[in-house]
Amino acid sequence: MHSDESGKNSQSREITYGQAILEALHQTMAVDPAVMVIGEGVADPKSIFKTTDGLVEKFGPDRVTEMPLAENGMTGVCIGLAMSGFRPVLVHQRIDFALLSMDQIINNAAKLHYVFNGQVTVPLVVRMLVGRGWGQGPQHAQSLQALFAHIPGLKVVMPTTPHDVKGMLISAIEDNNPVMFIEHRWLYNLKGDVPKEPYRVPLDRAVVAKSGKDLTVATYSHMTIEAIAAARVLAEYGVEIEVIDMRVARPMDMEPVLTSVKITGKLLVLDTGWASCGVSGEIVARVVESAFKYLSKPPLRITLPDHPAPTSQHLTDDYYPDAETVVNAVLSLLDDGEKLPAEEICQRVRRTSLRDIPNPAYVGPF
Amino acid sequence: MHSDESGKNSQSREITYGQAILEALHQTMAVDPAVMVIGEGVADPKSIFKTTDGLVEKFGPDRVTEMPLAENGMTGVCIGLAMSGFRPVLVHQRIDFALLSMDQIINNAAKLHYVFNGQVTVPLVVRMLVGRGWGQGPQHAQSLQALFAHIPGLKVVMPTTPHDVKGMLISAIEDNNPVMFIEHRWLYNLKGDVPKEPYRVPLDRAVVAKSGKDLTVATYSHMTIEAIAAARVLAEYGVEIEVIDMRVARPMDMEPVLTSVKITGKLLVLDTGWASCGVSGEIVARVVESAFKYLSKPPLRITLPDHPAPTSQHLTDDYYPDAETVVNAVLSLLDDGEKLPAEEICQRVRRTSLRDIPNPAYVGPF
Amino acid sequence: MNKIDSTTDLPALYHSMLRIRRAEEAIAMRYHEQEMRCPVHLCIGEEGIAAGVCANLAVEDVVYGNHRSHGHYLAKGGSLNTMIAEIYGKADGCCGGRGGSMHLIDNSAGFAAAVPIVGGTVPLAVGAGWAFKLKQQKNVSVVFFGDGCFEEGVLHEAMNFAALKKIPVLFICENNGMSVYTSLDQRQPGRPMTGIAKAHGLEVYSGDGNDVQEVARLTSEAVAKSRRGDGPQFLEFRTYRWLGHVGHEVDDDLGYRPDESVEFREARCPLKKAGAELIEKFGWGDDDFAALEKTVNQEVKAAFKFSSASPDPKPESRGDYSYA
Amino acid sequence: MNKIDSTTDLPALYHSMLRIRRAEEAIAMRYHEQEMRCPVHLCIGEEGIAAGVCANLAVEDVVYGNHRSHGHYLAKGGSLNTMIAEIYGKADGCCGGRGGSMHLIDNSAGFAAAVPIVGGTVPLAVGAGWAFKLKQQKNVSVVFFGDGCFEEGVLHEAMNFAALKKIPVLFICENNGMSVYTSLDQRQPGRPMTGIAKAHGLEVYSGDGNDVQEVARLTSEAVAKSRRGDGPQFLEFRTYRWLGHVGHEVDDDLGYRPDESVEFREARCPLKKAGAELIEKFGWGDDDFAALEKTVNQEVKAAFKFSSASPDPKPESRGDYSYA
Ligand SMILES: Cc1ncc(C[n+]2csc(CCOP(=O)(O)OP(=O)(O)O)c2C)c(N)n1
Ligand SMILES: Cc1ncc(C[n+]2csc(CCOP(=O)(O)OP(=O)(O)O)c2C)c(N)n1
Ligand SMILES: [Mg+2]
Ligand SMILES: [Mg+2]
Repeated sequence: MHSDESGKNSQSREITYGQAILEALHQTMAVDPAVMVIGEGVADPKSIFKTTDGLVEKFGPDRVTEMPLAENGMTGVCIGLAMSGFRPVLVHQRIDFALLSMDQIINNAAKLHYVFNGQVTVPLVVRMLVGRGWGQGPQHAQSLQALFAHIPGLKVVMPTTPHDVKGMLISAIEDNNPVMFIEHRWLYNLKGDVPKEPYRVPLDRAVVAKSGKDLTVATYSHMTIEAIAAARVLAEYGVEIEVIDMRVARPMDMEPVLTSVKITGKLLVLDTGWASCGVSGEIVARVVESAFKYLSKPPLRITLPDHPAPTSQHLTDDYYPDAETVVNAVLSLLDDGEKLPAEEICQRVRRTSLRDIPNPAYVGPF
Repeated sequence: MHSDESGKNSQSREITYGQAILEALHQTMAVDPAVMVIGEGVADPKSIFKTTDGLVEKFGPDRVTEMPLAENGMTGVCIGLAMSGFRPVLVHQRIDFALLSMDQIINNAAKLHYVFNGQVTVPLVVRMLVGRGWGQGPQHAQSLQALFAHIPGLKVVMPTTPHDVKGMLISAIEDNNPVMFIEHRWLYNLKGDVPKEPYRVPLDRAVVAKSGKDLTVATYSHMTIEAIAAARVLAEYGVEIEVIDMRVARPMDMEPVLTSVKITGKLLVLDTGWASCGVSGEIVARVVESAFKYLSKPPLRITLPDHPAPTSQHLTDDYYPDAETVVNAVLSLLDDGEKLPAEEICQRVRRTSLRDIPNPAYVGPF
Repeated sequence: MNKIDSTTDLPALYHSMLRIRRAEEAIAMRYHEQEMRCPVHLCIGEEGIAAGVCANLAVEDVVYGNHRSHGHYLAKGGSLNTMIAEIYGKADGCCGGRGGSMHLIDNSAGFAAAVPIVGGTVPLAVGAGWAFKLKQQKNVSVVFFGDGCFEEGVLHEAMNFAALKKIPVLFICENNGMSVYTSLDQRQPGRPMTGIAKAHGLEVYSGDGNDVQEVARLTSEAVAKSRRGDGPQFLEFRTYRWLGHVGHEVDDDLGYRPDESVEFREARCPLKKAGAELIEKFGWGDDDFAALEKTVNQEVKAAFKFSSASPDPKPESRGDYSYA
Repeated sequence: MNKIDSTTDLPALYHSMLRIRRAEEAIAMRYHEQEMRCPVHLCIGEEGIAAGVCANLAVEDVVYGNHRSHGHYLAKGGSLNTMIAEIYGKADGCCGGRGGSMHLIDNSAGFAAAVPIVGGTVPLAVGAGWAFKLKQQKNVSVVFFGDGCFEEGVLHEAMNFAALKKIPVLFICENNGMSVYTSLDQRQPGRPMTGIAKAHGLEVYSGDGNDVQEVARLTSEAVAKSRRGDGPQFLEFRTYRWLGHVGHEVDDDLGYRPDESVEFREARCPLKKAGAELIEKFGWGDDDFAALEKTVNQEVKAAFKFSSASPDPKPESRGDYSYA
């Protein structure tokens, strides 16, 4: 349906991450009548933070469907639809709710194509939002990509930019596999250039978000934003870090990371989730397996601390890593990092607004 | 209730892994009336491969309870019991079934003590069996420890020996946290010395199963058996590998591994599960973070191939790694490994019985 | 054990409702300050259910809640001070700031747990009720949940098990016809939820949740049955949520439900209805209402004071209680 | 679309049952050889349900099964050759050897999927039925499951959604009173499952699963209603599993259920019952039975031959189809 190119020749303009999601859904649904959107709130006035806005008016309630609170059952229903020629997009306002549907996702969606020897496909997209800050607390602020990235048969994508989220959502919907599409809530208001026309971004490619020769940062989703903020300021102090936006947690594209590490010899991995058996450890392990001799220092991981997310802003204050955490980690890895004015650099990347919101415009509840 | 020591002074005799589980349950239930056993089949004539044999006759159906097929709800019921002074042991004949209860395990069991600021405890044990071979197939042969080991608030143990499974099950039942107790089906008939009296094995300690100076193998559960088989034969060729039985996937005890790697400089990690975001990558990452400069070679992981488990014995033949896989990996890591007679050594560890069963006595269905 | 007479104890029921109403109004009034930095799901308009149910419970009976549990917590006797402090994320909050509005606990009052995953506490309550039965305690366990929660499979599993083991548990369905902004008819076919509970073998009751006396009366019957060993009871109460799903504002402007006029609400106000009855049957006058308002307002004021006097939890303590 | 007359089409129903019986007997006979290296859950004694239900379905109607699905698969017209080859783990198996007995598919016959997680296919069938409705196809989707499966929450979720959207789906509950070795009364309170389905808004039927004509008649009615837009139908059929839960042996020795005498079984044998009717009403004689036996036995024999002629799947192909 869409041209294969990445939309380069199409006119583009600045829109937000959330608007880019909406545009991908509108355009995909307009072209392919098999595409459906199903979820709690997809047709309500808040329309999943406006990412499904106007869909029900345009495509009708058969294709844009509110659902009962029944995450496992409705995931199964969507798998049944997908086996019957539809391309459902199931939406969970928080990824935490998807824990109710692990059986259908892991036992069925991930395995049916395989076990039935290719005679069945499950073209299902599950959009899941990661919450953070402003009192989300332990059951509404998990970043559970690792659980899905462990499972063969699934694809797990976590786009960072408005450009990528549109292109990758279109790719995900067109993909014949179950795609876990993980959106970080703090990215929703992020603006960026997005081509008007439909286009695809591949689901198996990492990308260099900022190049540099001193240190390699492998990251994705919201942590890419923090990394870039750190990189900008560090550059003014002569430190050029290469920020690689992994974009996909399964299948993972290690090529740009390995290429970069071979030059920099230093690796820092940033994650939005926990460390233990997480995506960050997987990246470290793969780099070590393939580029061991190029590493001049042990790689470092920045992840959530190893406990549930507290609710109070006073307790979350340093629960979530940010640009400042990144700066400190980078300095600790550099050969002469201690010579740089750490506090001065941190000062410059430090958020002046409260740390439990991405920016002052962001007010609760949500 | 039990003496703290590891049962050293108690008379011991050879029993199987399965019998050791049964003994732990009998002894714990006899001492503490708060202990209950709940699950599909715990009171039936097959009694979870005889690991709950005689319990219902001795302790009655209130404490040894068959349950409806309702994994999520019954996990919640057990959490409610645990919050009310009981110590339930919930049993799933296959760990795959626990995917239905991820919500209760991850959103509730793992978090209630934390979020309620210590005012509540959830002393729950979930016994889960890992199937392998003999046609178990994709929905009955997963080894999903990584999903649980990712989650703070849970403990995840995977004992290898009859001795450890008894001591760790007693510790798990006495522990005030939710403990995911993962038993590999191929260990059930394994025999070993087990003290008659109750004793505890700590839930946070790895152990050196076989010492050696040439290479470090970090492993657990059934793969420890394969590693030891390989180690025995390798020793005859002058290769001394140190086999460390991790025993616990959360919290992970890295100390013995780091100590060993500092001597051997070489690390091989064996897993019963998949690689991506798994336990093996976590071990590699931690070793690299803490003992980078001691490593003379990139660490290696041996895991399941990255696809679901097929059913046919012809397809599983090399799906599951075994002692032969270990030998080959060890030889590839040794500095002069190519000088050793690989095929001859492999021949000696190669199983003569069919590879989809642990030993010829093991006949399906199960 | 407590046994309320819904006819004679109306003043106590009214007090319980008023306490919830004024506390939540105070929250709503200050919420825009963005200092209560967590989602709040207010139950203004729905107080009759919490008050009427909990009036029948002893301290030793346990209550489990959900995301919208200020009312359940307060009606069960939970400390207002520690609830407000919790919403402000303070060290003296009932969860030490770890939980916020959506996670509440007061063990001393028998309020066992509220958590926001829909359906999350339902089987916990069944487990707690089973514990009572196994220990041969004559207590009951109670769980509050919404019409949306009824759709979750775990409810079916919980009802089946409770009926199988004749567990003393009360399932209280607060049917406000809404799950967030999605109306009941978009989520369930036109048949009564009580029919399903009854088919599971539960005793069922259906009542006007805005009539606190009716709630108290039906619950009294159900509690008595459950205590004497008749097993699980299912009570559905129809009610109406005045404010938006989350937050402090009326959200009529979104246009997701038909009639949100002030009159429509007032006609369903559980306090108004009970107040009229107090005037008529109990001879209450302005003075009586004013005196109660004063008591309640003082408690509410004191709670906000308690909260602002409470220290912030120490950031370095955030890892405590990861494990027991 | 198919529409069977259970009175006149008894020979076809009998043939369908006999095919299942003889195929499973052949499996049972050779299972001890340990060459079918996967668990098999045989449905001997329960053939009436699969045969009676599927006789009412067109190829385009889809059937979903569970762990015990040889009968469902065969009755829907699934290839016996590829099923036997699958159980032997051969390349020509219906899953190329990836699935074994617990995973079956034959798209050409409209047998959509059997998988062994209890409840796993129930919502899939609802999704498939919804797809028919959305595409305005007049087909139905059918899912077979056991009494144990009824306890899973997903069933409740699936029934609610099917009733809400009036989805053309048949829920077929094969009630053999057992989940593995655990009897119904240890898992469910004493109330009919159909009561719950009915309370959900489904049309319900209950019948003797060992009477293939009754099964066919009730299903015919249900299919007709579902096809014409009346929505989901729930059919419970009582039946009896002759062999152990898994494997090829009678397991009377375990003593987990009361009467397993040969007479007890024979009295419930769906083939015996239908056979008597064939003699009485259709005038069948020994020759007719013998002729049918011959046809069926030839097919069964051929299937085992097909299987043993089929190559083993190539080990190096085991990673294929990880992704589409
Ligand atoms: C499992 C799960 N799914 C979705 C949500 C998001 N959510 C929070 S409250 C709510 C509405 C619940 O409706 P109901 O149970 O009727 O309670 P009410 O808000 O009306 O009191 C939803 C969908 C959630 N918290 N948990
Ligand atoms: C979710 C899940 N839990 C448990 C099992 C183990 N198991 C396999 S078949 C079965 C019994 C199912 O009973 P029922 O649904 O009545 O079917 P029947 O075997 O009687 O035909 C059980 C418990 C499973 N496969 N899946
Ligand atoms: Mg509601
Ligand atoms: Mg059964």
